[in-house]
This record gives sequence, structure tokens and C-alpha cells, in this order.
Amino acid sequence: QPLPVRIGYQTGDINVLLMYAANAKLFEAQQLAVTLVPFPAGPAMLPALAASEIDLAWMGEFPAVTGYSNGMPIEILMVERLDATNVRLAVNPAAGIQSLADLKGKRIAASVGSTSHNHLLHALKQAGLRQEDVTIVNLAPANMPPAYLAGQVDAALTWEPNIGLIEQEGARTLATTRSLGMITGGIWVSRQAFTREQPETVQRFLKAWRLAQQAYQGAPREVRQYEAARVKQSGDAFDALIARQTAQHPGFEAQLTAEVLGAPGQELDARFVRHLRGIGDFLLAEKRIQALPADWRGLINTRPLQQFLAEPPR
Amino acid sequence: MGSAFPSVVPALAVDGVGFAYGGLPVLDKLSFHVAPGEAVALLGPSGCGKSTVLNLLAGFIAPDTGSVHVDGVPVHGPGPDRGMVFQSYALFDWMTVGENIAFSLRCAGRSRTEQRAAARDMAALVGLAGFESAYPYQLSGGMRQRCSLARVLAAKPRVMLMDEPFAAVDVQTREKLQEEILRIQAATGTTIVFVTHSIDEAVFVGHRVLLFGACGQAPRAFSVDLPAPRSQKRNRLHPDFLALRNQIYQAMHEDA
Amino acid sequence: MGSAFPSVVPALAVDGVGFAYGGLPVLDKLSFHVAPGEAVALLGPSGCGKSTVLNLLAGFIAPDTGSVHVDGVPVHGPGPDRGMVFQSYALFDWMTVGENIAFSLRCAGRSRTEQRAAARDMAALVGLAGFESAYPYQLSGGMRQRCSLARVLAAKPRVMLMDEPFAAVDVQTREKLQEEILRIQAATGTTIVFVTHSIDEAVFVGHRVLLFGACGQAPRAFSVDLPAPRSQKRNRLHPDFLALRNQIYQAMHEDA
Amino acid sequence: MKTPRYRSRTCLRAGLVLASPVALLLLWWAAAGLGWVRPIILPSPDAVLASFLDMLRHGYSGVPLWTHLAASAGRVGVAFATGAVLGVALGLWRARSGVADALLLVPAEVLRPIPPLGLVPLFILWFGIGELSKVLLILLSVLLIMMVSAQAGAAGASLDAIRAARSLGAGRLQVFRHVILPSALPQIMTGLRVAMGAALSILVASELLGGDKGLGFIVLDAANFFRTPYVFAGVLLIGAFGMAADRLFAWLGRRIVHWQRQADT
Amino acid sequence: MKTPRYRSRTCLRAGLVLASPVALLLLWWAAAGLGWVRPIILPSPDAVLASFLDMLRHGYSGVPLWTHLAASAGRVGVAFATGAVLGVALGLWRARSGVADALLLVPAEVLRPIPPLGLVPLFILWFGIGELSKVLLILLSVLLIMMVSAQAGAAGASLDAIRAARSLGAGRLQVFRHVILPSALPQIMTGLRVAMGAALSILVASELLGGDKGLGFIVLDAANFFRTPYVFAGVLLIGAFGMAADRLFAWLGRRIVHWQRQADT
Ligand SMILES: Nc1ncnc2c1ncn2[C@@H]1O[C@H](COP(=O)(O)OP(=O)(O)OP(=O)(O)O)[C@@H](O)[C@H]1O
Ligand SMILES: Nc1ncnc2c1ncn2[C@@H]1O[C@H](COP(=O)(O)OP(=O)(O)OP(=O)(O)O)[C@@H](O)[C@H]1O
Ligand SMILES: [Mg+2]
Ligand SMILES: [Mg+2]
Repeated sequence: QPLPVRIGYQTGDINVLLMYAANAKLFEAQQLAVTLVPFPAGPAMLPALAASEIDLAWMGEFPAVTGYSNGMPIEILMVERLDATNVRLAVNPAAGIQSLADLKGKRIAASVGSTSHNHLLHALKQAGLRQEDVTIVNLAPANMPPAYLAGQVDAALTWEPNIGLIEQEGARTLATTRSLGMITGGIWVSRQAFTREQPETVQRFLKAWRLAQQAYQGAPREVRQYEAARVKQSGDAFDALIARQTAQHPGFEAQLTAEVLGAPGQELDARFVRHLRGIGDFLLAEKRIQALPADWRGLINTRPLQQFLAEPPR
Repeated sequence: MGSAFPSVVPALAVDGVGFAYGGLPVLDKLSFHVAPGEAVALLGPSGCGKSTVLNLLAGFIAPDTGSVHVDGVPVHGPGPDRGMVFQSYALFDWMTVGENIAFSLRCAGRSRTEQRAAARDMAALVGLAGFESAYPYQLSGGMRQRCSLARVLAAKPRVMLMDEPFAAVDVQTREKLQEEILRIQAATGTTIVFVTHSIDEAVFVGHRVLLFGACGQAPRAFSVDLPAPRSQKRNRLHPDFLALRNQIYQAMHEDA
Repeated sequence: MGSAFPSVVPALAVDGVGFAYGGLPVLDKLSFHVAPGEAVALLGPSGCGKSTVLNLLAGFIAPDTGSVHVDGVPVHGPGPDRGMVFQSYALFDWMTVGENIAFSLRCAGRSRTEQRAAARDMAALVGLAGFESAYPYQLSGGMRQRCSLARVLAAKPRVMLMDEPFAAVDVQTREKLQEEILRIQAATGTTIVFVTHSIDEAVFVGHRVLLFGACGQAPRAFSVDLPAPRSQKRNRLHPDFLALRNQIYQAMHEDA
Repeated sequence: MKTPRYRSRTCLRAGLVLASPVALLLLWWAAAGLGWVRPIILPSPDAVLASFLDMLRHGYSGVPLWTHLAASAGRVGVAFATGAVLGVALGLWRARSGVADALLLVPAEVLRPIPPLGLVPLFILWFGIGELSKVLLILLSVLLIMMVSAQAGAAGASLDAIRAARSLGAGRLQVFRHVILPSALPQIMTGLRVAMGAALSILVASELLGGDKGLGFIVLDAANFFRTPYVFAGVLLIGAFGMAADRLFAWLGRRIVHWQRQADT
Repeated sequence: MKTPRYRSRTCLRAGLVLASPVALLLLWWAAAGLGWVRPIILPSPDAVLASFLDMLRHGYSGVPLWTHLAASAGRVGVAFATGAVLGVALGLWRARSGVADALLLVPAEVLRPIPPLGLVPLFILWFGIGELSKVLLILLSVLLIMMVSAQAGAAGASLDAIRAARSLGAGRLQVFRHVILPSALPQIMTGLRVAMGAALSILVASELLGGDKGLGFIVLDAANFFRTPYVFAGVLLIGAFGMAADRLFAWLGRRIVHWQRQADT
């Protein structure tokens, strides 16, 4: 008998593997009855998680940290995707911006409270600027292309597909996650209670996911077709989009290295977790949380992964 | 105030009533009784408080001082025992003439057939036959007034309060309706208080006429002793009728 | 139709007018002329189309067939030359009595002072002195009617169309107002068409009486030759007055 | 009787009614065709039509367009009908009962201006992310608008009509049904038109609640990917739906409140 | 004259008016205090009060609370006043002129149900991301609601009153001003109340437009950062603002439309 699991995802982001797993019936093969619940953005999933309306959620790392810092009992099971160039800063060539330092006095679109905001502050810091030296225009990603076209902003910092559209309209890429020396990505978040009470479901989910990752390595174009269809892009256009993202999907073994979530017991020193703590500092500095979480370890739970690798289900 | 009717418990009793609209006093220590089955006409200058008296009797408003009793019971709000023909007609615009007339039967839960029959009969009585399915806004002024009258007649209340019920109606129809009212009253013993500006009408329909003067002044009463059953032809030329008419006309002009 | 007035161009001319509400025919080939300065009374059964005739003269509705002329010019819509006292009063609920009365002066752009003076004078004329700042819903029925009359009088129109203008008014006030209307008419030469259900009123105020019968039937005309200036005391007892009254009463009853 | 004149007037009106959308459409065509604006922002009418036809043929995100339409229509329909009935009943009750009015005053009036977005988390908590939440979100705003309209409309009941009804033997409920309700109808019909507009414009917010079907979902999803022609097609579908509903209510209003209808002078 | 009875009735009403919010507050306290619901979703009243006080003392995102309030009040105020005046004028005009009605019909009625979210990109393109866009977004919805209300209200003008005015010498504009407008006032006042609710609930959507100030911004930002007590505080502030405006309009309505006021039987 299939085990039920409700998965939340963001319609506004790229979900190659999830769409593949769902449409190619990978979950069904693992005896999982998956309900996909779409949300426009990560923060919208937090109430649904808090109300136990969904069990697993694919989201950016940013809302996960805000939720956890606000006391939500959620945890990160793994980093689904790491993007080196998905988030980019594009500038209007007419605005006379050649370097980050030239941002001084300019109007820059970013989504306050999201990874783009965080990226922007990093960029400013690198250029020796403070937040007050520029005008941050708070816009949802979908509203940035019209604002750019209407000449309302000199630069925009956001992710695909909207940053790609802005670049198509002639904007020049000035910085990326990688060029700023940062990382970002999409993660699988779960309700702590769900991981605790439904270990079997989690294991089956991991099994299906591993199969999806493997299939992606083997036949990327075939795996991408479902997501390309969902976002209504041709195969070529979608390939180009993925290429612009430079997305990589760390394997399960890689999750437990210092580059991602760290080996058991050494999570706090892992690169991705340091990144999460950086977000915490950012939130505190921006006065969006009262205090940092007492224990960051609660946000990371790699035990299901460890168990999976120790004794993979047949 | 004397009456030709031996009154055990008066059908209507107004005792020492005072009433003011906001700061404007209209009635002061007004007292009069109406016997069961009696018809009393209220005459008097425009704005002297006649409609106000009817509103008090109907229970639409409460006196500031004094008391109003119906059959010896203090009045608390309106009731189906007292029907009112409003000076402004107060028809239900959203109902047809037939529905307006049958409204009381509908409220009493009577059958559709009964409602239709009553509507037809009463419409015919007031000369609105054939207009049962017209809406009030499709009627002339006088037709609206007759519809309002038919609506109250259909309810067969024990007390009828009528505020200038024939003011917008032509001479002939008026005479016919006056006779109808008298016939119905004789047959059912309905108590009637009606307001009119026509001395003829007051004397022809009323057993008693109360002539209101200036504001706050006690009304003067005139008993009408005309042979019953009254009929237009006979009574309009009766010497008593003419004498009383002149007497009231004189009294009015003395007031002024 | 003869008239005591030598008519060069009639003030009002109704020629072969037919009118129907939806499917219901009300007027058929109606024709009559009114001379400048003449007062014509319309008498007739309720619902026979008297108000409809006034509406046609006022230009509120257009005839289906035939024509309506004012001073020889075809009527296209209402105008300030023709004032109407509505059967339903049609007061502006949101204006005080004074504002209602002064409305025509306000529309004509006259000064505040003039407006106030007119309101005061006309209110006094119709017996509403002291009620200038009351709202219509604070008035009795008869007071509303008098306010409506005062509103038209203040406009000083050349033609006054009055739909049962004294129906809700008491005997004395009515007599006084009838005399006032006659006085104003004599002084200003206003042309008057008025509807009434009172034969006395028709004969006392009108130079000519048009008696409407059943629907679609041509009205019968009666000339009133009473000495001018008329006054209640003198004319009410004039033998011609009484004779004409009886004649019309008889004619009415023949119709039925 | 007045048929020929009437018919030509109807034709004239129809022409005028169509004139403005046609003019706007031409302007739009010109703007898009002459390149005044970038198509990415204001897609050409052709592009919008094409996306509409595409949705008609292939559905949106794998779901047929009819299913989207039916999902939204069902939600709005149920929410609107229930909300309107409850709102009118509560509004009339408030108009007649001082106690009911006083008790409902603060909750209703504080709730009314609250943006749907502010209510979404609570609705998820209380009613989940299924149909119930979506329907209730729309229902609530319809109810609150109808309550205001019905209560205000009841003030239009003539005092004499109420008195007449009572002295003709009408009980409280009968006065309600036969006098207060008809008197409130002019405002109730207006309220229905306004509430339908509100219901449709909340559709998007309600379909934020974990939806994967419906016109609101299409608009939202297409906006996220900046598929402007689809956003336009979805928005215009909502607009057309709203306009149809509005015309229906306006027509019904004129028929139901016939005693307010006046000669066309 | 009836002062003592009147005063005691006013007191009774005040008590009843306060009863329901107090009851709801107690229920909320109990729910939060007894742990019926997770505080992360439904924060306790204390927590909400604390965030309110925090905003009062330290502002939100570095901006004093008063600045936020003033920004929102300014936007809503300007948009509401302008939208209401334009909407009433257009609505009355539509009521009197068949041509105006026919021309405005389709654009207005198609626009009304369109969710603000669907308009945001176009507004950015046409009006930028400054105050203008924010104000226009609110203004549009106020205007459309007021147009419906005023037009429907004008149908309440009695034909005889219009005729009386014309035969007393009133020109088209004077009939408009002195008869049509007063007759439409009952519905206009209701329209104002509904439109104010709509204006406030669109505040959030409008402050999506590159805002960093305003109550809508607070609610949005706090929701993004999952700071539920602040969301509640912001939402309740909007609600309180709306309730105050609504009571003002209701009171004004009773005063202005005094001829509809009836004896309390
Ligand atoms: N609702 C009201 N508010 C304030 N004053 C009122 C109200 N109704 C009546 N009045 C005043 O009370 C007085 C008496 O009014 P009422 O209607 O009883 O007179 P009436 O005798 O019926 O006159 P009419 O013969 O003209 O109908 C009038 O002076 C009037 O101005
Ligand atoms: N708006 C309308 N719609 C349909 N029919 C109407 C309308 N107004 C009047 N009628 C009909 O036209 C006929 C004449 O009406 P009108 O008002 O002219 O009568 P009237 O002579 O003034 O009667 P009354 O003396 O009762 O005022 C009546 O039979 C009436 O039913
Ligand atoms: Mg009266
Ligand atoms: Mg008439």
C-alpha cells in the first residue's frame, strides 16, 4: 500500500528533477502516493508547513532560515541544487555602471528578505558601499522586467527566469553568485515531526530521488523535458536557461562532505551551513529576527541520508 | 364627551394625551372615547395633529403623556385589529394591486385561492376591477388611494383608522365608497375614526364629529343624529344634515 | 369649444392628442384650447387621464398622436414657463421648505437674499410661516401640498398646471388659497389648468370647466360666467354658481 | 407601439457599447504593431489570442482550459451564492435588531479592510489548503460587502410601509420578507455587482493557497514566468467572466427592482 | 426630552459593541495560552501587542511606525478622495447619458473584476514604481466601485422630482446637482464604505510596487520573514484604520441622508 506524502514546491522556480520524478512515475514505483502542492514562492510554504498541510517542501535556503529562526520545527534533509550563476546582477548599459563601485547612487531592484537581497548586500560590501549608498527598490522577481524596461531601475538582482529576460533586453551581467564568492541553492525541507514519525516514507522518497539524479546524469535532455513543458520553453531555450544557472545537483555522498552539509557531527563547519548562518547574521542585522537560533544543528538533519547510504533499500 | 352609543368599555380611549415631535408640541391633554361600532370624524386645520392622533391609535407612536386604550387594553404597538388607510397610501410598490389587497390574508396564512378571491372582490368594490395585476406606479393617484382602502377592507379589522381616505377620489366614486363604508360598518360593527377635510363627508359618514382647532386646544364635538341607514340621496337633503353642516362651518370660521 | 376669452394665439392648444401607457390607451383624439389668462378646471372620474393631460402640457410626456402647443410653439419637454403642482407633491426631501420654495430662484441664479425673501413671502402666503427650515418629512400631508404650491408660485410661471392642489388642505385654508390664486391670476394674467374633484372649486376658480367622462370620450365644456373679482362670500351664494354646480353634478351622474 | 424607434435605439447603443473596446483594441494593436512598447511587456493582441487558443487546445500546465474555468467558476459560484445569502440575511438582521448590529459591528468592520493576503496563513491553519480555504476566502469578502449593502439598503424602507405591514398583521419575519427585503433590493443588487467584482479579484489570492487549477492559478503561474501573453489571456478571461456576471446582475436588477424603473425621458 | 432613556440605550449599545471583540480577544487568549494552536501560526495577543509596542518604539525596518502610517494614509487618502469624486461624477454621468453609459460599459466592467496583481506589471510600465503607481492602483478600484454605486443610486431619483426640477427652470447640470446627486446619496454612502474596505485591502498589493514604507509593506515584509506577530499587528492596524473610516462614513451617511432616517420604532 502506497505511503502518502504531500510535497510543496515553488512554481516560480526551476524544478527539473521533481517534475521528472513525478511525471515519470518514480514515486509510484517506490510505493509513494505523492501530492504535489504548488506555491508561488518559498515564504508562502511556511504557514502550510506550520499547519502540517504539507510534509516536504522544496524551497530556497532563505525562507528555511527565516522559518527556523522564528522557531518553526523544520529541518533541511539535503541540498537539492547548488547554483553558481542562477542569481545574477544585471545592469543597464546606459546607466554607466562598469564595476560594483559604480553602483553608488543607483537604483537597484531586489526582493527584500530574499537571497537576492543578501546577494546585493554582499556585492555592496565588496565594493565598499553601504546599503544607504544605493536605492534598493523592493520588487518581486516577476515585476523586475517591466521595471527595468520602463527605466525605473538601473540594475536588477534576481534569478532565472526573470534575470534572463532582463539580460535579453540588453542588460549586462555584472556579478553572479560565483563571482561574489557565495553559494545558493534549493533545498529539501521537512517537518521535523514528519521525519521522525514517517522514516519509511522518507527512505522511499530518497530512493526515488537518487534514481532521478542518476537518470539526469544519463539523459539530461530527456529528464528536462517535463520541466521545459511546464514552463513552456523549447528544449533548446530550456537547455540555455539551465546553462545560465550552472546548476549542479550534489549526490547523496557529496551532501555529507564539508562542501555541502558536512559529515555527521561536523555540520556547523560545512560550507553550506556556514552560508545558512550567514543568512542568520543578515536577518539579525536587518532586524527581521530578534536573535539567532540557539542551535543551528537543529536545522540540519542528515540522519535519513546516512541511514540510506548505510543500508540502501532494495 | 357625549355619544349616542351606550359605552361600557370604549373601543378606543384617548386620555390626557400629550405628544411632541422633537421640540414641537402637537397634542396637549387630548381626551376622547369612541364606542364600539361608532364612526368618528376628525375635522380641523391642516397640521393640527389629526394624522398624529391616528398614529397614536394605531400604535405607531407612543404618547409622551397620558394613555391610549383599545377595548380597555393599553396600546403597545400596531396590531391587525386596527387597520390604517394612510394619507400617503403606503402601498407596497413591489406588489401588484392584487397582492397589496391580499397582503393581510397572506400574512394570516390563508390559501392562494382565498387571497385571489379577496383581491378580486375588494378591487371590484373600490372600482379597481381589472387592475389586479397592475403595479401601484401604474395607477393614477385616486386609484392608489382606493387600493390602499381595499387593502384595509380586505383585512376586516375591528377598528378602521382612515386618513383622508377619499381625498383623491372623484365625487361619484367618493359617494359610492362612503355608502359602502357605512354598509360594511352596519353589517360588521366596525369602529371607525376617519380624518377628512370635507364637512359633508364628516357629517354624512360620522356619528360624531370632532372639530380640532389650533394646536393643543381641546376639540369640539358635534353629534350627528341622522336616520340610519344613511344614503346619499336621502341624507344630503335632510334638513338636520344641512343645519349641522352650517353649524360646523360657522364654528370653523369662528376659530379662525 | 367656446371661451369667454378672445383667443388670438391660444396659450395652450391640445389638438387631436392620443396617448397610451404601454398597451393601455388613456386619451383619444383629445382637443381643447386655453386662452391666455384663462383658468380651466378639469373634472372627471379617477383614472380618466387628467394627470396625463397635465403631463402632456408640461412636456413631461409626448403625445402618441396629435400635438400640444404652448403659445403656438410645439412643446418639446418641460420649461420654466409652465409650473406644475404635482398630485404627489414631488418635493425635494433633501431641501428645507425654504429651499424647496426658492428652488426656481436658485436655478435662475438669483441672490441668496432674494431667495430667502421669496421663501419667506410664499411660505407666509400658503400658511407655512415659521416652517421655512423644516424638512418635508417633518410636515403634515396638507403642509407638504402647500409647500409644493408655494414652490410653483415663487417661480411665477406664465402657465400653472395644478393637479388637485388643495386636496389635502382644510376648508378654510382651501378657501383662502383659492382666493389667492384668483388674485394672483388677475394681477399677472397667468394661465391656469387645474384638476379637482370638487365641483365647487371647479366652478369657483375656473373660467371654464372641462368634464371628462369615460376613457377616450371627449370632455364636455361648461362656461362659468361669474362676476369678477370673485370672492368666496359673494360667489358661493350667487344663483348662477349654484345652478352651474347642479348642472355639472347632474351631468356627472348622467355619465355613470 | 414604439418598436421601430426602440429597435434603432437598441442598435445605436450596441454600436456605442462595442465602440470603446474596439477602439482600445485598435490602439493596442497599433501600440504593439508599431513597436511603441516592447512585446514582452505589452504583448500584441495576436499573441494573446494565440496563447488563448493554445490554452484552448492544449490546456495549461497539463490541465484542459475547461477544467481551469470550471474550477474557478465552481469556487466563485459556491462562495458567491453562499456569501451573498448569508451577507444579506445578516445585513437585514443588523438593520432590524440593534443587538445584532452592535455585536457584529466590530468584527465585521475590522475584518472588511483586511487584505486577503493577511488572512491566508490563518485560513491555511484553520481550513487547510484544499477547496474549503479557497472558497471561504472569497465567501468572506462577498459576505462582508453584502452585509453592508443589505443593511444600508434596509434603511431605505419607508416607515409607513413597515407600519402598514405590521397593522395588516405581518409578524417580524413577514415584515422582513415582504417590506424590508424588497426595499433593500436596489442596494442589494448594486452590492451583488460590486461583490462579484471583488470575488473575482480575490480569486488569484485564493488560488495562491496551494492551487494547481483555476484562472487565478494560470495568471499567477504565468506571471511568475513572465509569460505575459498568458497573463493577459487569463486576466481577460477573468474580466470577461466578470463582465458577463455584471451584465446579468444589472439586467436582473432592472427586472427585479422594476418599480424603480422609469420612463426614458 | 427622552434624554435619560436615550443615554441608557447608548450605554447599552456601547457595551454590546465592545462585547464581541472582547469575547474574541478572550477566546484568542485562551487558544494561545492553553496551547490549542501553535503560536507560530496564531501568536498570542501578548506577542502581537509586544510587536506593536516594539514598532511603536523602534519602528519597522528602521522607519518609525508613524512614517509607515503616514505613507499608507497619504496614499489611501489621495487615491480614495480622487477616485471617489471621479467615480461618482462618471457614475452619475452614465446614469443620465446613454452615450456615456454605452461607451464606458465594457472598459469599466471588464476592468473591475481584474485582480490588482494582474495590473501591477502594466502599471509599472506606464506609471513607474513611485507613488503614482501605488496611488493609481488604489484609485482605480475605488473609482470603479463608486461608479457602479453612483450610477445605480441615480436610478433611485424619483421621476417626478426630476420633472419638478426641470419645470422649475433647472438646467441639466442643476438637475444633476440638486436632484440626481441627492437621490443617489444613499447608495453613494454605502459605496464609500465598501470602496474604503477595498482600498485598504489593495494597499498591500500596491505597496508590492517597490515600496519600503507603509502598513502594506509591513504586512508583506513580515509575512515574507514569517514574523507572524508583526503580520497580525499590521493587519489589525489596517483593520482598525478601516473600522474608523467606516464608522465615520456611516455616521456621515446618517447625517447627510437625514431624510431617510426614521423614528426608532
Ligand atoms: N415626522 C415628523 N417630524 C416632525 N414634525 C412632524 C412630523 N410629522 C408631523 N409633524 C408636525 O406635527 C404637526 C401635526 O402633523 P399631522 O400630520 O398630525 O397634521 P394633520 O392634522 O394630519 O395635518 P393634515 O391635515 O395637513 O394632514 C405638524 O405641524 C407637523 O409639522
Ligand atoms: N406610469 C403609468 N404606467 C401605466 N399606466 C399608467 C401610468 N400612469 C397612469 N396610468 C394609467 O393611466 C390612466 C390615467 O391616469 P391619470 O393619472 O392620468 O388619471 P387621473 O385622471 O389623474 O386620475 P386621478 O383622479 O385618480 O388622479 C389610469 O388608468 C392609470 O392606470
Ligand atoms: Mg394628516
Ligand atoms: Mg391624477
